[in-house]
Amino acid sequence: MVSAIFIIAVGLGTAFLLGLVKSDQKGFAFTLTVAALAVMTWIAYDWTVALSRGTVEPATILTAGTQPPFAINLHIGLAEAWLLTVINATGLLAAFYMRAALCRLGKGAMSVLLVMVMALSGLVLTRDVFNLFVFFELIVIATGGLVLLSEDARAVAAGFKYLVVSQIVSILLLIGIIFTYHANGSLNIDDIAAVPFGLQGASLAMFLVLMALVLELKPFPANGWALDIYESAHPGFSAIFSAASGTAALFAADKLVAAAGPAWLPLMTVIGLFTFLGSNVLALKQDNDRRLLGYSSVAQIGLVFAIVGQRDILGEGYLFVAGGVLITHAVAKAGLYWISGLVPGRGLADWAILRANPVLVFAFASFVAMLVGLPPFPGFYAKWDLMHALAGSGRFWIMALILAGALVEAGYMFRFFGYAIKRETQERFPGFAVDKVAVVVAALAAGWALGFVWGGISLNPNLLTLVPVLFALLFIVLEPLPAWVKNIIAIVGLVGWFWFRMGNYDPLQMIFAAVMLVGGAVILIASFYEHGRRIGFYVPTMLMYAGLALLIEAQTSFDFFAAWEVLTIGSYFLILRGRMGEPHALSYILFSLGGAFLILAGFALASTGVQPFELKSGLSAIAEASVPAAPWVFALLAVGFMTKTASIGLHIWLPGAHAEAETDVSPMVSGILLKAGLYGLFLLVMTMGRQKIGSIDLTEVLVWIGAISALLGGVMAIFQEDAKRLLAYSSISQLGYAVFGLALMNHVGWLLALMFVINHYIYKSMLFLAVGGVYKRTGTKLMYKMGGLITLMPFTFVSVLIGIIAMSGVPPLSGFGGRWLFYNAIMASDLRLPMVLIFISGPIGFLYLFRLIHTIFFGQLKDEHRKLKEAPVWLVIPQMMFVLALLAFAVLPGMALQKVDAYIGTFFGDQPLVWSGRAITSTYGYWSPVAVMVVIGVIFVAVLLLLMSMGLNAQKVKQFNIVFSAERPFKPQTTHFAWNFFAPYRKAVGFLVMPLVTTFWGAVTDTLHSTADFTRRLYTGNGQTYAVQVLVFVVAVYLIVLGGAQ
Amino acid sequence: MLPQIAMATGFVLILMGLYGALTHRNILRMIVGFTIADTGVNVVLVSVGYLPGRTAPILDSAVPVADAATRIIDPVPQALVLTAIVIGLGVTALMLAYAYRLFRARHSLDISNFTELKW
Amino acid sequence: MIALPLAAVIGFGLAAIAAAFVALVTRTTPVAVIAAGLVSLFASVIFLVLAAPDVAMTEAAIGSGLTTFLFFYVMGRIRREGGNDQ
Amino acid sequence: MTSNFTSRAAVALVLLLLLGTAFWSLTTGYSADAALNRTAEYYAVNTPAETGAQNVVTAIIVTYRGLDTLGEVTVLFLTAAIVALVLGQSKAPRGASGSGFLPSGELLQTGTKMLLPLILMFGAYIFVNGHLTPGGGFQGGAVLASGMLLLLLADPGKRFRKAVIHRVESLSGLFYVLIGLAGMAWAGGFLDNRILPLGQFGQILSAGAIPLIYTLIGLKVGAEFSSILESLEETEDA
Amino acid sequence: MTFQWIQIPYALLTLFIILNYGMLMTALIQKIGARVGGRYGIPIWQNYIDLLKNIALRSKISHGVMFYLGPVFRLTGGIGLILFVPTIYGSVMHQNFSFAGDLILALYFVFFGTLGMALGAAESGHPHSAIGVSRGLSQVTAAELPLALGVFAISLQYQTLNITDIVAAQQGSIFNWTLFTNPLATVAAMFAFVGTMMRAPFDVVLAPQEIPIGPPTEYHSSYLALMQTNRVLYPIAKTVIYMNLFFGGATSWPEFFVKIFAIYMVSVFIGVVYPRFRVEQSIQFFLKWGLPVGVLAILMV
Repeated sequence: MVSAIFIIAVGLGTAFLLGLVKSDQKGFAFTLTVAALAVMTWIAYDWTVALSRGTVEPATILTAGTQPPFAINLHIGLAEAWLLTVINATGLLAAFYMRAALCRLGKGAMSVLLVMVMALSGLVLTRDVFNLFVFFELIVIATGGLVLLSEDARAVAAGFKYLVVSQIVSILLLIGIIFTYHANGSLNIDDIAAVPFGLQGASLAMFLVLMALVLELKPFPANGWALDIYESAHPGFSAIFSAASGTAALFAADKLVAAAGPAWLPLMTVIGLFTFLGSNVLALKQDNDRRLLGYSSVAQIGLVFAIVGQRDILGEGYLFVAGGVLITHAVAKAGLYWISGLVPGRGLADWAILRANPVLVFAFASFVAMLVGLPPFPGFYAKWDLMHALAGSGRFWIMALILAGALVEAGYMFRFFGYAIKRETQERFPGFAVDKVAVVVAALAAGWALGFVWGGISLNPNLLTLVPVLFALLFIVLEPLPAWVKNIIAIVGLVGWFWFRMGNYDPLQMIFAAVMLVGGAVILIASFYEHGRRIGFYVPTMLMYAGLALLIEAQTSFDFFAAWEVLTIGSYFLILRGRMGEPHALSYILFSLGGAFLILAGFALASTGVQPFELKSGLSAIAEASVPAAPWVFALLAVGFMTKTASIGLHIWLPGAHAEAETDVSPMVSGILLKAGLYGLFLLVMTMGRQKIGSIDLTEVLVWIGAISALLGGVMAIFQEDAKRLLAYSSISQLGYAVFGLALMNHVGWLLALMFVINHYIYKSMLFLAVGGVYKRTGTKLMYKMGGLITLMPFTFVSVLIGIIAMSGVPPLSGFGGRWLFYNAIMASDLRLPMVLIFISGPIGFLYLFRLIHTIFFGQLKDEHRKLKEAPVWLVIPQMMFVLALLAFAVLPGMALQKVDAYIGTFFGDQPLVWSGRAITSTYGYWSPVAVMVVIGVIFVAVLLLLMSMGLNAQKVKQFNIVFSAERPFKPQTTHFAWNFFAPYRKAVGFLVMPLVTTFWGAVTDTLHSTADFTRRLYTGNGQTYAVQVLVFVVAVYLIVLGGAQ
Repeated sequence: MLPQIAMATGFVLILMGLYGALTHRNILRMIVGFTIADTGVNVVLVSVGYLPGRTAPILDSAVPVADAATRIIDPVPQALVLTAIVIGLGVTALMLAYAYRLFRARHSLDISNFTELKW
Repeated sequence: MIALPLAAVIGFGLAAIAAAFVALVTRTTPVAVIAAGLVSLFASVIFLVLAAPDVAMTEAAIGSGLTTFLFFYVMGRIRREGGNDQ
Repeated sequence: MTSNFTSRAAVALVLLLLLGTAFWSLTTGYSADAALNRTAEYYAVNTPAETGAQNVVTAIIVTYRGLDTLGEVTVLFLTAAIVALVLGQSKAPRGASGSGFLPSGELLQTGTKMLLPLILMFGAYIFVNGHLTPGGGFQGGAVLASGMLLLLLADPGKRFRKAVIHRVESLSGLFYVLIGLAGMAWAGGFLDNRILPLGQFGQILSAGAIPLIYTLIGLKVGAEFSSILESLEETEDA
Repeated sequence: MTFQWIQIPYALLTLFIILNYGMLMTALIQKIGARVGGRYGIPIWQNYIDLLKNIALRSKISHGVMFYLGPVFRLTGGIGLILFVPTIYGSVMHQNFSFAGDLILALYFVFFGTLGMALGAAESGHPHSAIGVSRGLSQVTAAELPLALGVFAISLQYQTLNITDIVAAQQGSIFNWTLFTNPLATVAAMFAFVGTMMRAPFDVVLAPQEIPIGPPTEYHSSYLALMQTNRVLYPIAKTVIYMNLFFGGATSWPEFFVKIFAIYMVSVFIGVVYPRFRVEQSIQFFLKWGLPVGVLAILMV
């Protein structure tokens, strides 16, 4: 092992050596710089590997041959090694990235860079508090120099502001250090740690030291200077400033917080959280990419600092958690800044230019995912562990605030990403510098590698070793292949996995697996209609399916949550692909992440600190033990799941997301994705049963939510002019039924819900494909612009026809089975009033469905549509499969349901349904699907024959052959009654569709935005004001601490 | 008593310097403020090491090696201050260079003129 | 009776504070710079009294000497380019 | 002054008064130790034996806290480099040079010629004796730089020293690092001064590598200061 | 209850009886209405004449498959509704095909004909068909609501969804009828009954005055014949359900005839008394009056 001090020696030595290089030998100087950085990185990396493997012990490095505390000593342990690797690698990559700027300014700039990296490493290594100060000053000065690399003239002002603030910081730090020394007789951090400081007495010294270090972390709101630097500095340097400086400063602060003793932790927590939340909120209003990233950096560091404040409860997991967030952030932020250097414009939408290079888009997506803490990146594992630790110690407020902040961050980061994917930019495509792209790719690779490593260290399964996830990621490599090849692989993969795992499924899993995996494969058949390579489709799609596959088989709470996040990510990117999908994808991801956070909180609460727990037995255990937290667990999980089922109140993402999605995506996200929420709810009610908060039975609340969703979803569907939106709202309604059935907490209710799982998948997929096909041909989704397509698109018509019969519950198709079960279920329930809502929504479903079929296929054909052809055959094939399935399921519902029925019986210990032959008998009634089908069929045929016997001589006339107000109309457009089809209904019950929910969520986001806009005026841009703010911060915290300590 | 008075002097200098840095809009005057504050910090640092009735930490003929522990004052703060002084100079020089660059950019030394970056 | 070191510290301390005051209130920057240099100089005397000859030397040479020169150099450049450094 | 200014002044005043109360409590709560704390005592007792230096402060600066000092030297190095960068990017207009506040007269030029060797020798004396008497590399370096300053004042046009300065700057720094590393190889650790014999306590050539290191520091500091001054001096035609 | 082949002729017999009864009853009601209005009215066999005449008509056009199938759906709906409900309580012959499903089947099968008819009419391409359908659907969804609640109430009351069991529970005395044991449910259901019989005040859907060419008139000849057949079957089929659920069912054909006539007359009387509602008015009417009664019925059980 090479001693870690060589990192410092090499950095410094090379910096000095550069002075000897002739000024015009810039290439040589650069090579030297890079070589030095490479050596430094290698040393750090070598230590990291060796320490991780346990082949070496953490080492203390003495200087001057004297033991600490009498001489400065350095220490390298696992944490230090990791951070050194991050810092030096960032420096190395940044050097490559800034090659042009460095060469322009010459060897001096290169020396400064080397010293910067060296000093950051020193900051991490040193165990001496004054030495810490020296390295700090080096960093400050080097930063002052590197800011000048920017070609932005404003950077000079930013650098000056930074220096002003740094002066104040160093004054505070020095005073703090000297009094700490006086109190302790030592400058060695370990010595200081040996005698923890209370918040009283000598604490003022420690307070000053800590405050100085905290100020280096850019606490909100004393951080305007940092943001100015982020905005104006060279992006290569911003990467260092964020990834390396932030990381090192945080570690320095951590060292001293650890030394200061546990009494200080709450204060750090508060500062960290305040920063995290404040900066994230402020970031909402940023329209400059680099400033936005700056806010995000500040926020993330705040988050880690808040985690530092939790070190007392994290125990051994502390490094895993804090390091996970910190390192992920470093990699992601460096990567993002490097990308920003490739983008010519500074507006957020200017990032649209990245679309010229799919690799960069992938990188952008990965970095965003890293920042937000999504799997498979370290932040995800860290978040999981953190929440469990917090829940285990009852720190619920911290949990809530962290999650809230993370959600806000997700909000602007995903909005940003959405802009890049969907917006147009005025900037011309400049061509990307290969070396800069290479640097970004290196960061990208590092991010994924870290994900792998963290997954490996984690107590929980490594997501990057799970077959479904790997299969999905395989498509990254397969991207160059044509779409049809990838499609075949995808279908084979889905069916194959199902086949392979089938034996392990219980009946419930079987149903969901069949719908999600086999069902997914069927929908994918439709995807054959797409030509070309369809870049960026298969990875998210398969990620979503991977998540679903894992969700079904999840054994532990962690498995479940990870799968949930995976499918959320996949589906987000999928939805974003839709034509006008940007805002909807954003609201989707926000609601989904919000939901996911609630689920996380719920699991954490349920775990009581021990994680992960076996999902089913764990949840039942806390329910049986009547743990006080149990109802809250139930509530959190239920709301979380309902974000996916889009129950009313949480539904506003759905219509747009489904309606704007691509033709084959709509059925996936509607027919399949929503079922994930249902599956979750199933597990929840199965394991936890009825939970009460106070006297309120939560399942009854769910019944109400389901009923209201069913009603309002339907009512809103009635008034849609857009066919896909209509279907989307109908999904809200249908899922409302399912939630309702589930929440009835009786045998038939659950069966009802399961039946909806199957039915809704089939007919909603079918209808979406049909409507998608029509959209492909007509180019519009607005129903009043269509009409009379029945003869042109007969197959599509048939599937819509069958679909609406099935869905509206008219016998003899399978929808009726659902209704029949529904009546039987409510008969067994005590709740009456919510039934009323469900009764109303039944016929309403009939209304919108009729409208769908009528306005598209009947009425008058428009002139411009006269030459349309049937929908593409690949769209029709799955539809026909669905038609057959519906007919089959109508006749033989027992096929799928009988086993499940028995399975459900094991939960309730009853068997209310008797399956005799082909008839089903319940406590209250009976139903013989085959008989119904036969009777109706026979009558129908008989009547038809009767009609035909009365003459087959009907003369076929065109639809337009009508008389209208005693005139023959001359324009089909004016004769198609379609717009505002249910006008009377709107007059009567239009008040039901007042967008209260939308208004509510709109108000929430508006409030956040205006808060952000108001608060950011604090940052006047005046360096002096910033200095004042820094002092105000210190004094305010001082007064608060003083107040708190007395 | 002696160290307290020196210390108080140092603190007063720090506060005065900061006041100058926070209120003068002229960038050069701000820097002057900071140098005064830096000097104040140095005074405070040195005063902490002072032990009444002892001599400088130089073990020459006046202070035999054997008596050192009871005769000299604490050398550590002095060592720190030496470092701090030099660092202070470095930062001051840097700020001055920046001041010049800022002046070149806008022909003004008024800090409130450099607020393009904000919010 | 006040001991000599104490008197010296008080005296030079007050002097330093007075110089700092001048540096703050004066209208001309050069005066401020020189006053700041004086602050350093008085401080270095205090260091001497506080038995810190090393520090005293350094403060005198660097704090009051070099720093002041640096100021004047920069001010000189600014003035030559037409600036008013007041 | 505008009202804005006065309100800012008021805010600053209040703030600083509050900060002052914190400082006040530090001052009133301070009581000088009766005896050296253990760190200081260690230095007092062990410095002669371990480092061979008479001046304990020097011993601390060069060995015990040598890493600080290395950093400190680096600060100057950085500053010099950055000042060069800053000013290099924006050269002063042609023909305008000199500090502008002192006329360069005959007297000054002659005086400089006479004084310069003395000043340089004085500086060297200070840092060579750093382990024995007060003063050392920094003070000596500053003195060297003042010689440089004089030279610049006397003859602003002279440019030839730039290369020398830079070479001294680099080499002294490099050797400093190398000596530090040598300490790892042949003594107890980075920057251990015992790579050379400690010698006779109180002699010039004693205290191991301390005089050597302090000399390097002195040269380095002098070169850095000179470099900074020179950068400030530089004009477009340079 | 399982299927035996003999049930087919029995069912056909039921159908035959009801068809003829319907033909005569609707004509009779028309005639009564005419007499009340001081006119002579149609002859009692007029429906038969119309039917035969329409069947005999040779001219015939079709707008497409769904147009052609519309009346078939319609009539299938009517016949099916009759056959899924037991007609005469205690009679083995007239249990029809009620073994295939219970009350729920009957309630939902109501929509079968409506849907088919609407689809057929829609394909005619005539805007007035569409308007008619839109109005009809809007109104019927609101009108069916009290029925659904009423039905739910009595299912709870009798703890069964089996129509025969419900009728059985009402036997013995007139006071065992749901009408008396659960008047609220009955009232609620009667809202729906009145609302779906296509009579005033809820007949704007057909709107004979405002819209001269609604769905019925776009159809002609044998299509119309099927629809006419349905028009006599369907109201009776529905009335049978109400009779079974609320009015004690019928144990014999005479009782059946009387009860059906009486219940049917309710809608006729109300139609005479009230002026016609616009569609949104009727929706609001059902929501304002029918719904609360239904809710009360549920809560009171």
